[in-house]
Amino acid sequence: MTDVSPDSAVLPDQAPAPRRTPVAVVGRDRSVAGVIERYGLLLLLVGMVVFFALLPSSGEAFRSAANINSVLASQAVGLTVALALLFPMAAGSFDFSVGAVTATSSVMAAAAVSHFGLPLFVAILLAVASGVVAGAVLGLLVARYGINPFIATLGMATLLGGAIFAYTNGLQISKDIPETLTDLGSLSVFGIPRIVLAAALIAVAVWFVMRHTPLGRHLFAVGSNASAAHLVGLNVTRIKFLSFALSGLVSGVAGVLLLARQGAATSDNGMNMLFPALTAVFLSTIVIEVGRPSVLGTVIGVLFVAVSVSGLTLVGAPSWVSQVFNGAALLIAVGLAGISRRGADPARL
Amino acid sequence: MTDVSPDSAVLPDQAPAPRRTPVAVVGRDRSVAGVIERYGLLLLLVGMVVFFALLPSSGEAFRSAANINSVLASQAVGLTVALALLFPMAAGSFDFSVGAVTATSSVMAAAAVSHFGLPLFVAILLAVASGVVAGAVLGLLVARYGINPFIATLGMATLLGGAIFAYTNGLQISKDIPETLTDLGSLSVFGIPRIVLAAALIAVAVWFVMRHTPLGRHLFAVGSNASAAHLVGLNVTRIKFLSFALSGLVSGVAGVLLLARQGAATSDNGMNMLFPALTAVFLSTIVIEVGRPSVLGTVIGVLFVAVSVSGLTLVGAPSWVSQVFNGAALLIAVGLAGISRRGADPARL
Amino acid sequence: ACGTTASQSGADTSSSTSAAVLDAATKAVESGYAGAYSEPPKSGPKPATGKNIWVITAWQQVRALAYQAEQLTEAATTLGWKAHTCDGLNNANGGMATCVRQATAAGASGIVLVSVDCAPVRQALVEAKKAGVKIASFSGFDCDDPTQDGSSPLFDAPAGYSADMPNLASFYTRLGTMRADLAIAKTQGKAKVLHIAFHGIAFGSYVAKGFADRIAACGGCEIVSTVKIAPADVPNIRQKFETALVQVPQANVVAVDVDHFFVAGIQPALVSSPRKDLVVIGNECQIDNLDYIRSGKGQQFCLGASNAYRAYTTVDALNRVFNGEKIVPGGVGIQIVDKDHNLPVPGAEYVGPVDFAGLYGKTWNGSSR
Amino acid sequence: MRSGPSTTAIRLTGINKTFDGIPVLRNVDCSIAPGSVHALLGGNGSGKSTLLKILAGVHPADQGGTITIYGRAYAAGSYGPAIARQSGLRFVHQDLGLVPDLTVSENFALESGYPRRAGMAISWRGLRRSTRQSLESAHVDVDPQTLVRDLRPSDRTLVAIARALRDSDEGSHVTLVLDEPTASLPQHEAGVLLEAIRRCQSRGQTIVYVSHRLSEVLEIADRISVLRDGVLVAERSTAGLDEAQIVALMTGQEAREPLARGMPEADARPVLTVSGLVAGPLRGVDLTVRRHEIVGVAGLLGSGRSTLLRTLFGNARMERGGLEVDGAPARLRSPRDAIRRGIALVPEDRGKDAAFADLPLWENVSATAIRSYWSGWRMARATERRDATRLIRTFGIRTATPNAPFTHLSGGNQQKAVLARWLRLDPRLLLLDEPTQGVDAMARADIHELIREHVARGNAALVVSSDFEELESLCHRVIVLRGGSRVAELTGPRLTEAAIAELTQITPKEPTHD
Ligand SMILES: Nc1ncnc2c1ncn2[C@@H]1O[C@H](COP(=O)(O)OP(=O)(O)OP(=O)(O)O)[C@@H](O)[C@H]1O
Ligand SMILES: Nc1ncnc2c1ncn2[C@@H]1O[C@H](COP(=O)(O)OP(=O)(O)OP(=O)(O)O)[C@@H](O)[C@H]1O
Ligand SMILES: [Mg+2]
Ligand SMILES: [Mg+2]
Repeated sequence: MTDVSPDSAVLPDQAPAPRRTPVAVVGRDRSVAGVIERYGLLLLLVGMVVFFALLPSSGEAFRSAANINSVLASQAVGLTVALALLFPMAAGSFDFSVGAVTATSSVMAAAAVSHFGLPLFVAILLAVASGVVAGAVLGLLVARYGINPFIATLGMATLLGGAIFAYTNGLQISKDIPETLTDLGSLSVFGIPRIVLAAALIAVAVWFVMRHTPLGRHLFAVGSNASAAHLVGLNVTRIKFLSFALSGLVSGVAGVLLLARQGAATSDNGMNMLFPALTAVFLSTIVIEVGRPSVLGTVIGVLFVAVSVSGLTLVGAPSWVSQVFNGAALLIAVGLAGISRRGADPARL
Repeated sequence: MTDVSPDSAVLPDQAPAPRRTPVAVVGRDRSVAGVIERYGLLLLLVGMVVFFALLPSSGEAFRSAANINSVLASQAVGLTVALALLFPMAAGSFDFSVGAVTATSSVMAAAAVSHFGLPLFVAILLAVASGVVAGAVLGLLVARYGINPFIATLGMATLLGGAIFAYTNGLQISKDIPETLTDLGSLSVFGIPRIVLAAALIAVAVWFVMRHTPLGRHLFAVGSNASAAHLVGLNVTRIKFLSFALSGLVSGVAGVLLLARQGAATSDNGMNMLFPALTAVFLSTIVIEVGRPSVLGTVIGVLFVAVSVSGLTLVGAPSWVSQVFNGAALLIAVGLAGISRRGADPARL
Repeated sequence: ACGTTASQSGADTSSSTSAAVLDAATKAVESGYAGAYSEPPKSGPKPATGKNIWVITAWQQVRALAYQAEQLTEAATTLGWKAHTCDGLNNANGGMATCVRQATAAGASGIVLVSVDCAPVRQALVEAKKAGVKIASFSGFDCDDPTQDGSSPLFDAPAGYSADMPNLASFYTRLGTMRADLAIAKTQGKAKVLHIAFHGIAFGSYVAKGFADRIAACGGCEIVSTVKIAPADVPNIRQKFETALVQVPQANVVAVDVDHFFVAGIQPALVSSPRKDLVVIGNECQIDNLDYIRSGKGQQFCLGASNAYRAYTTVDALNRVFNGEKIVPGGVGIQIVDKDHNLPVPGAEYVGPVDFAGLYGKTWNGSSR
Repeated sequence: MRSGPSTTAIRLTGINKTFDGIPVLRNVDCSIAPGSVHALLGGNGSGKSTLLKILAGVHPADQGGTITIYGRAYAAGSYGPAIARQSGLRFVHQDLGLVPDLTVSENFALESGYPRRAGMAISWRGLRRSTRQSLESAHVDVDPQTLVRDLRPSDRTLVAIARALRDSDEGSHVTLVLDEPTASLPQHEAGVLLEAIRRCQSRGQTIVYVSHRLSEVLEIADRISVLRDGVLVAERSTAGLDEAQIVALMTGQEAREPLARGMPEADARPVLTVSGLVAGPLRGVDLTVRRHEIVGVAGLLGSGRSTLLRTLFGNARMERGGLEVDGAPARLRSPRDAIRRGIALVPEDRGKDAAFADLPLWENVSATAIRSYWSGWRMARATERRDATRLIRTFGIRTATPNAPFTHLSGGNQQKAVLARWLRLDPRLLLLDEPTQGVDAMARADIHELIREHVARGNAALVVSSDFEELESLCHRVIVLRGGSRVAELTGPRLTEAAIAELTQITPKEPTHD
């Protein structure tokens, strides 16, 4: 018996939870509930922006171009990491290594220029290549050997974290990082931070691949039913492999952006980039094209969290408030979607 | 009247009905590859134990009863948290809140005795109840309102982390923790740490529920195919709800154990308990009952990581070595399972 | 308990700083540049023999902690002891308590806690004490500290670095006070401070208190905004800092209570910020931060309190405990480091002006003779 | 409460159901006499399965309806699976309701409850024993310890049926509700099932039965109810009815005459030549399929028919044998290779091998042609959607919108979508495994017509069907597999349903009891 999905069995490891049950008509439901479900998060985001922009204690600073730019720029790397997650998620696997790959790529680039004196573009190529290699190894393990993606990617993340630490000895690499690169992290064009433009460019590219190329469609087909995808002639192994390789590629680019933004590579293992990225991608599944991860949704998800951090800092809320707020906001955002969906169809499970 | 064409050599009524062989039965594959797949992690664990026990630089200390007890006892809380994860995982949902719920329960118990002077058993009841409440709320959100469990549980974890911080103001609660409780964390019976016995008891209870009660089987049914479970009349909403409530219950108990073990409640949000627990549960899916999470597998998964940490510490390896080792061990463990599976069935992709 | 608070102290009625305050601050800074160190004790018991100690750090991933563990190991080795380092793994799965218990199980004679406070490992310490393990602290607060909820103390050798900083609380408070003096002196008593505090960590509360109290005493100064960073906020630190900086254009001082915050995002934020006129004061002179100061961008000051010296003092205290003697403070001071003062050579850690290794060696060898 | 004979076993009054605002059932009133075999008929998507799911308590009906079972009335809101079970209702749903990752015996227990030891632990031994008994008495040769996901689709159906027929808690108030149980069952097994139904009836049990095999319905049903677009349009006795009349009731139009099958050109070139094929249970099969030809494959359950098709599609390993496609030797290592050579496969297990359940219908229809919409720099999405919409119309797929997720379609409409996906490729060789399972009689005729047209353009088709009537009416030639090899070939006038049945059947071990 040829079975494409090895032992997907009971665990949610193969298919991320949101895509198991189709929640609603993709992209076309025009009922009130449907609109709330599809645009709820966007409305909350807009509401939050308006609130902080009008609130006397935060308004002025919040509205300032400097703050807007800071909010956007601070999310550029995070968004890119989240975009890297989209490929494996679409193809039905978790990838817990994106943060670690990003960190590795940034160390790679910094070491190449700083320790080995390589020209910047070579360093960038090496860094991106390191991401691709990490992704390809994972792709091989998951796609070819059918290894549980959770363990494989977590193992890879742990390994890379250890390798970074072994190499940097816990120190950061900040010497001789070329200004050409750090300018990308600091300067603006037409008043927009360059790094925001870079992230936007990547987002558009990912959006294009996911939505307007056969590969993108193949990813979703594999994510939906690998066995059926195999039987319509798709090379499931190759597509899963590519999903990880592409994830590695984008993570590698994210690493270069991270270096540009920080001006130094730290010995951080990148795991703290994982949860925000996962959150954004999962939030994206309740926006616009309900039930599948999307680029636009991810952007909204990333901004949603960023705006709340900025606004609450300005209001001067203590740290726990922003945590409680974020937790509650997540629950409310998805809760709204859930309840409006239920309202539409009480029969649904 | 029925014309049989010349190539019918066999008479219709003589052909034996083909005997159908089941392709794979959980827990029944006795081929070499099957054994490697099912026991690979256990073998690796045993190999590691033997290695550290024989290595001159760690052997003596590693073999000592005190060290064995310390390794076991150190994993008691972690195991309980992992066990809490099993219920939602079996029912097909992630639960990223177990660590936070455990931390909350421990703060609750400590505050109850220390700040409110309540008797210990009341404090324990309150702590466990707080876990059940958190689990029930999540159950309601996920099961009834169909909210993505990833976001719901992450939101809950963030919220609880904020709440803990708000209550403790970042400080610890260590006064007046009764000795009856801390003895549970420190003392031994018949040379076995009490807390290990407590965790073992919980493990047996969870194992019993998962394996020998209808509820446990229903969890797997829902996790395997919720719509089929719905069709046979299972109350999927109720079962999913219970999976989270039970998870909250066990997390609540884990919180009490944590307090007993630490002798104080910290303001930690518990997120650092999440990944070890997730790893153990995922590792459990490649052991014994391949493809589904199991209690025994979780125990093996927890020990696998604990032994490597203890052994490497005794050897005096730097921190990054143990990370690289852990990452590599994870990949090897699952890789072995994956490759042996492939070997067993060349037809598989 | 608000993160951003305008100063409400009694001093804000007078809008200028009194000459006395400014003078005191300037003096403090001068002595800070010189380094307020004294010397190690001249006499002590001979090294206890056959001891093996476990150094337990909160997280070896943090370079400073790994360095402190190395220094402790070196000091212990000087005494002829065996030293073993255990990584608390940021307390993942109770890793810190696991270390304490593993040390007890391995028959350690003593343990040294590095950035491990008492409360999270309290029960493990109780067990260790029962087993006769001596407990020393390099930078962990004992259980009787209010931040640990003020239960009974458990340490045999709590950290005490000098006569005027007899315990950790006073040490960290002093770091805050010095930072405030620096801010006052560098702005001629007109400091408008953006204060980045570490919230929810024991030492952070002392550093912040020392700083805020001193600024409050300076009439012409003001903390215009305090950003309290809790551990969970560290990943967002850059954004929080940038947002706060936008909000307080009048600020002329940035005071950061933990050097790691620079690495975590404040340094690149400062480097790319148009605000080049800020006085930027960090804390404990970690090696990456020395590079920042050297580069002339972003962070300009840090406050060195020789880690290596502290390590020797800690080990000396442990030796005295092993010998049943009273602990004697070590003479560690705090020194201001900037681009032109006290900066070690690139790649080297800050070790301070005192030859503590030689002096302690004499003390230990002298008594053994 | 169960005293006094009721004149109706089940009565549904005023049942309405809407999904996402679209009405699916409209004011359905229906009553079923105790001890009768009652067939529920209707075209694909007319609401049959939905009605049965309401009866099972799986879907709640809209407010206002009433369900009365042996005299006890329940308002639609208060009815649920537990009540259905207590009332003696047992179901075989269209998608069976088997949980793939549990064993057969556990799937039994999910419905009948787990036997307990001392009121606590599950008695696994007891469960295995009772399951084995149920399986044996239903003549199902399956190990209770097997995971359901490892069973072939037909065995799964048999297991689901055996579960419903289990003879624990026997009694006359038991009602069996079967939704297209025979859709993918070979004649013999279908016969065994019909036999079992009669036995149940003779015990006084009531049977509600959905099928698109009208001959079968006429054979066993006492009464029929016909749904059309969610409205109950007829309820009457089967006495004096014939198939054409039923079709007329279902469609509201006169039934069309079935088309006569055309004969292939005598000298047609072979599209597919197989010699000595060894794979899985197949032990050396020779087979030639020529242009313009529709070849049927008949055999028993497990005779290897699906394995044959899957091997020819590159989806099962060919251990030995030669394969020529269009006269040239071919090595098919994957479905991709096969598709490149112009081969298409409609698999028998729709849920596992064909459905992209959560993706919209139009993407499901496009799944085989995604690459062809690559316009050099982007996907021609508008064209793609237009084409998909056209196919949805051509194949008469009933759906509210092409964006509806695949799972929301009725079973028959899903099958049509899968057919559409493959026929659009205009394949040289169509491999069809149970192509019209669950498809209503009218649509089946249309699909047959499409296949004939397709073949008439110079292509070929190889059809596996357990419905021998379908083989007879559709195929030019039928080969019979048994014991891993080809044992017979039927052509021309010898190709009749009865002949196929006779050739495939092995010593039909008649049920001995009763
Ligand atoms: N969960 C659902 N959500 C939305 N629409 C649904 C859902 N289930 C069924 N439908 C719609 O309800 C209608 C009736 O479906 P049903 O399955 O009852 O048909 P059926 O008569 O059983 O057809 P078939 O003979 O093909 O099995 C169809 O149009 C289908 O698309
Ligand atoms: N590689 C293999 N080796 C041995 N047995 C196999 C192999 N592949 C399939 N089988 C078995 O051969 C039998 C025939 O399977 P197949 O699905 O081809 O039969 P079928 O005639 O289509 O039956 P059905 O009526 O269920 O559709 C099954 O019992 C299957 O488990
Ligand atoms: Mg149906
Ligand atoms: Mg078949």
